[in-house]
Amino acid sequence: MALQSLDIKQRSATTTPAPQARQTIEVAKLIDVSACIGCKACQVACMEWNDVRDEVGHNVGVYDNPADLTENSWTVMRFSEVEQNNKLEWLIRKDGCMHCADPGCLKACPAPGAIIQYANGIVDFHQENCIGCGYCVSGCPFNVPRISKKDSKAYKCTLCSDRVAVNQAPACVKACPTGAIQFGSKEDMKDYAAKRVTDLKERGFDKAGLYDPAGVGGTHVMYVLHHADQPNLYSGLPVNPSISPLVALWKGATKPLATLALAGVALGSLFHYVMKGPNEVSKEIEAEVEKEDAQ
Amino acid sequence: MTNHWVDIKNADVVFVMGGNPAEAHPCGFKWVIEAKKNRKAKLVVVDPRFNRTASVADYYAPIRPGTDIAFLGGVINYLLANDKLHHDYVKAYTNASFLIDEGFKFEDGIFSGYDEAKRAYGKDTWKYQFDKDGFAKVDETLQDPNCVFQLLKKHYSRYTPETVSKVCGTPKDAFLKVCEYIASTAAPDRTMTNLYALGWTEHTVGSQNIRCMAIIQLLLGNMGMAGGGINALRGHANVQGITDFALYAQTLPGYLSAPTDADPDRATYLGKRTPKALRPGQMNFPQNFPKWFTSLCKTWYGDNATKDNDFAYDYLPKLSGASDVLSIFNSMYEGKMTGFFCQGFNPLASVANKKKVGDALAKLKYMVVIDPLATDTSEFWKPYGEFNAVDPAQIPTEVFRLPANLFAEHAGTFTNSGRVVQWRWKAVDGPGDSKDDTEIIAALFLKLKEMYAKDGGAFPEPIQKLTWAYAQPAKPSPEELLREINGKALADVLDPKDPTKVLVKAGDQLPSFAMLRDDGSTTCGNWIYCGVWSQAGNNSARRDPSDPSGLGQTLNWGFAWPVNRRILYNRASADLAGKPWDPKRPVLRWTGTAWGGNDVPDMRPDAKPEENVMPFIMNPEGVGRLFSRELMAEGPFPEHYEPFETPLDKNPMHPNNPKATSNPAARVYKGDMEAFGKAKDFPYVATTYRLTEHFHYWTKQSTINAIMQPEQFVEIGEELAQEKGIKAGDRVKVRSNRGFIRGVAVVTKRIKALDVDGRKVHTVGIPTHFGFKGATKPGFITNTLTPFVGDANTQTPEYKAFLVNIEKA
Amino acid sequence: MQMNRRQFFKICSAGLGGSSIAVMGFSPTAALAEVRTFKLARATETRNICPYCSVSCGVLIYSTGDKSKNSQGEIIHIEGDPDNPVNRGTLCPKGAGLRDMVQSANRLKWPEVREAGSNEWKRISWNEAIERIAKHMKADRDKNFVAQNKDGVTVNRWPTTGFLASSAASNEAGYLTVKTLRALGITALDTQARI
Amino acid sequence: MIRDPKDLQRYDASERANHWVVGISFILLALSGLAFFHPAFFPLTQLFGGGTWARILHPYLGVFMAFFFLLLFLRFWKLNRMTDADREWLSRVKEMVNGDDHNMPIQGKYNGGQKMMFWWMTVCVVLLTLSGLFIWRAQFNVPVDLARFGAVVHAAVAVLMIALIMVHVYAAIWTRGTLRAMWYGTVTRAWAKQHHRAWYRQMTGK
Repeated sequence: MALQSLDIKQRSATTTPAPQARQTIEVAKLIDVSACIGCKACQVACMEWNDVRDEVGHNVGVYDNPADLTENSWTVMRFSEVEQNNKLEWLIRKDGCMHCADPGCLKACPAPGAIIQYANGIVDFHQENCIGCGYCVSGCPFNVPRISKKDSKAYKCTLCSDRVAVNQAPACVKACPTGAIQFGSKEDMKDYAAKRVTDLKERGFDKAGLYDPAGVGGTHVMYVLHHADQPNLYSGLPVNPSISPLVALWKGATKPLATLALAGVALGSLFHYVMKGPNEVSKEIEAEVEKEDAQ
Repeated sequence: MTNHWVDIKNADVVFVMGGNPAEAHPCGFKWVIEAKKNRKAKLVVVDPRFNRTASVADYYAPIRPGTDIAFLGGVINYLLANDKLHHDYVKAYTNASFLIDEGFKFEDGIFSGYDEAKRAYGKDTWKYQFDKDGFAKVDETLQDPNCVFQLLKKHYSRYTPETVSKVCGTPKDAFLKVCEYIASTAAPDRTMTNLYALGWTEHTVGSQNIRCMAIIQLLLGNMGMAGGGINALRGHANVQGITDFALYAQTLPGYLSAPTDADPDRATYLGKRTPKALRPGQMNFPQNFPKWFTSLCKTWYGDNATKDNDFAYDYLPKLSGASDVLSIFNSMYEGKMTGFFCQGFNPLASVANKKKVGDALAKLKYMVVIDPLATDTSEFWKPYGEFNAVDPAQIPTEVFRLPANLFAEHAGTFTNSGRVVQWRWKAVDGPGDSKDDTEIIAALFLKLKEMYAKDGGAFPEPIQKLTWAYAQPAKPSPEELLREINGKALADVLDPKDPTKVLVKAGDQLPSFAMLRDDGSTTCGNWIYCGVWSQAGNNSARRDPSDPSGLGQTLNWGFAWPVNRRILYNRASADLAGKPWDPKRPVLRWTGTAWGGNDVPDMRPDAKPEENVMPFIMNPEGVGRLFSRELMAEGPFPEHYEPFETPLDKNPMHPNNPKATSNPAARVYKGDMEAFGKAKDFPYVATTYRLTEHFHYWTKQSTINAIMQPEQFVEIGEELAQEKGIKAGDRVKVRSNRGFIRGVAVVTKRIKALDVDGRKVHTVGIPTHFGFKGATKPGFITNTLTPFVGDANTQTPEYKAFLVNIEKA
Repeated sequence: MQMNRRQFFKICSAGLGGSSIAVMGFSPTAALAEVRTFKLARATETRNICPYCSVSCGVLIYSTGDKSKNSQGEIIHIEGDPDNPVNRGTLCPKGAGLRDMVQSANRLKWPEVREAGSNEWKRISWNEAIERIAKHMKADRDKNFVAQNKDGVTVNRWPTTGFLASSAASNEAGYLTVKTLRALGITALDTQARI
Repeated sequence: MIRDPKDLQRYDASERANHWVVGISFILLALSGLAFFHPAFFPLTQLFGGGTWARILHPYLGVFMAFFFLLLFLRFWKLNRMTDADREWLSRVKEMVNGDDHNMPIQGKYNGGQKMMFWWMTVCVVLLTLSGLFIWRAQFNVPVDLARFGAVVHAAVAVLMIALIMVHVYAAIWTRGTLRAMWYGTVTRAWAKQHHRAWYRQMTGK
């Protein structure tokens, strides 16, 4: 599945279809929260592979370091302690780009070629085309993209498009000590998730399930959750994420119509002039004025 | 570990207590998750904190730090009371049936033979009854009141579930649920693996914690089984290797106990260390001790070690007393030490009572630090504000700091927890002018040798006569050293049964320690490593990961000591007739003519089952010890004693015997007893531990790990935080009787207040990774707080349970 | 002796370089969608083991250059060794961050000495360092060597210099250290295994 | 060097300059704005030195224009207060567009359409500035829903304002003799008498 210019499904701010002759398998990353021990190996592997380093920050009283996604931390672990019917659970979720099938960032982005969705499902930022406007941040239903203060470019998890391009698994997937993160075709990942869900149900998590939100057309990063009915328990994982109607509205059909409307006003004016002729000063009034001058 | 990392996937129950593998050994912990995924295994965690191992556990129970023996004693009592034993295994493979001397007593917390002045036991009653041939007497029916089984039952009958809950603070139902999980593995075809680490060892009763688990695993018949065993999750990558090579004075490489003042000559020395079998027909493998020791002497002194100079016995220094790290720093503190070497070690941060360690180092004449990184210890003399408040002018120590290479900068082998020796290749050169450890040691040795040759001095012979046959004396290569460790034949090694047959030609590398001889015809740097570099070449560099049995037995990957055996005592995985207890996970089986199966047999290959050669071949009894005779300092059966800094004023098991409050046999130096804090000044129990993002004090030097855990913090429960008005993120000050530290407060639901003996006990968790050198935010050395007292047998300091007070900073 | 090094990264580099350059060459504007060139193409790959915990995970170290004489190899990436039966290619947050430790700002490069009472380091040569340390050792050993204890038993020990050995050192270094120290008669010897 | 001394002074120099500052700014804003509005217009960013520069300049230009628009507003808002005549004018605007301005009521300096235009443009600039600040991510970080709402408002109002400006420009071209008022400030008396009789009387006293 080498990623070249023939494997593009969608390209930001491009009204004509991108070259997408090739059919490659759709990849997916499955994060099985029930096997995740919150060790942050994925965070380290991501930073080390992509040669980015965040600031050495402060401890603010929790295990979450860094506290949020940044332009240098493309994935972070979010810890939440939940006590339900006197059973304490420590729900730890690897946060990062969900690589949606219908990406809000790509829909919102005004810069052509800044965001590419490949045929294998990876949504990748191409900083050389990014103009740094931040519309992707507004477009994303999961609050993932971050704008760098250093170069005003948008950054997020690339699902290691460079590794996947040479048939390697993403760095976080390979590093994950407990195999909580799996990678493969979306089909295989769904089958694997189904096995995990049955196992979880046997262990008493009857609400266990797969998180592959239809609101964004399904995602190429999916979760197996103990409590699939309450994703919000996992540090604010949206229950039913979808691209905000405001973004859809503003980026959908209205724009071409508005452009036509403007063209209409401009042409309308021209034809009005041609058909109705200019609003001349009438000869009589000019004559009256000259008469007054003569007196 | 008796088993190894990958074998964990074969377990039905994974019992994690006294360890936090999800954080300290994440990649090893993968095999616990595999067990859960593929075998429907249950993970049970008992820990003072609901840590990241507990986050994926099937069942978690809280416990007060320092009460592991009370809990495990309760489990033993539960197993015995509910008859949840693997009877055939217990009767055949343990010393349950052995009869004990009538003189053996246990009253009110103290065993027979206690000498309070010396804080030590006279152990002459802790032995078997012997028959006229010198073999131990047994009662196969296990009914005799003096047999180990009945003594065990009587001893642990006091550990009722109510008592356990009272002492440990663990709710009774939680304790019973854990017992249920454990007891379920009594069935022959179900096994439990136990994973433990410093959570058990870093107590004054550390060794006995592990003894409890040994008893439980023997009662359940889990020793020697796939997915069973007692698995110590060791610390450093090569801590197992360095322990094998005895970089500590009590032993010589290969666990040969070192000569002491009580062994004036070779004959006396060997006599005390070559045991006779205590039961008929047992392998009693330590009878080969003379072969291992002689081969070691020949390796070090070559031709200068001959029969007539007792194989250079006198060249070995004799040990006069304790030589553990606490005793080294104690004698340094008392000004008895001149010099000190610190090779890849950060004692200022990692040894208890940082102030005492700093003061001790200040009394040295010279100190040499050999390290790849600038450690806190190397700058103990440099002021770093309140983190290291010292005055350099008052510190006369001359400190040398020599740059050493890292793992990526030289070749060689590491031995992992599972005893597998793996070769490493060199990737890049070290920075600047750094050198290998071997080069630095060689340089010092050759310079000393030169000096002694020129100017003479005290007893130069061992220095001049030490073998140093390396192609480049100043740069001994790892290949040469590993071959030297493996050992070779100096003369033809003949078959003892048929002297005409030559087993190994002179000059060849030895294939296994079975070829070692005590007549000086063989060399071997470490007998348990014999076979790592045989004539077939460097077996530690083998890279075939195939696992034909599916049990994770990758016998062609690297080399495991001893003789590439991956599961120790694996004879015990089969019944007396040689049929595997669990056909689905067979390790060893009697094939009719020899032992075979999925591992190198831990048994004489041709020992027919009916010969009843028992699996524990390193024990003179041949069987596992429920009763540990005189081998433990504080008693043949583990007994609960409080930590030296206990939140209660007495030992709830023996409330009216002050002698039995804390471990009666633990060594306490002058001045340290007074330095122990009392509960009235320091009401909260503190425990120190590791985080998954850091490795001891090493990864604070790595930017990327500093990003993951940037700053020192203290972990407290919500109730304690409320009582003290502390919110998450506040800075707090934690004081013990030896000093204070400051950190950020992490307030969590995961540490609960425990109800102990009618009193509410709070636990304060303090990670240890921070210091004043490195990429993390500058922090205090956590061991400023910890007590300077160690386990009675190993002297491992009691980091896991002491007393502190805490307030907003 | 390097056994079955993994070769496949070598061939894939040529393919990638060609395609992207061709596209760049043709269209003056940025390529439609070219991914980051695979970082490890043509890197030297070495098998090693993570020095941190005793799981001893196998690692693959990628360094620049092909060990040719004039280029000093520099580590660019470390990831898990998929063949190692214990970690099967995975690494924990410590192992995955090994590169930052090997290239830490606090790496020691030159022998240094802190003179008695002084407040900073002074760089010295290896010869001077070894010379002065050996002098200290010999002076202390000659002065405090105990040939016989008070009961006349030959003990031959040098109790006044202690040595804490690293559990992160390899077996070969550990073996040579213990062999040398025992020859010198040192009995105050311990290692991290105890604490 | 005014051509005809009897021409009427409609705008003085500073009014004209102020108008053109706002005008030019608006055109630049429209061009760069449209570039982000629809991919078809993205090449317009080359006028500003590329996409990134267009994104950097647009908001500063916006603030710049809003400020000068404020000055215009302060100058003319009194003259643009709606009167009955204006409302009647507006009710007959259809006839006007058809070219027949005979029964349009007498108009002051500004007719109903021009006043409506003034107030609409004021509303638009206010909305554009506010919503622009919400989505100026380089300077401000507002809650994401606010940013989303701001983006929609900004785009919609911008389209409206561009349309208004087109009408504004066309009206000036369509009514011959109007442009010169904004170029050099004067109009002919005949122009004034026909289009703004009341303003003509006010200026000439006849």
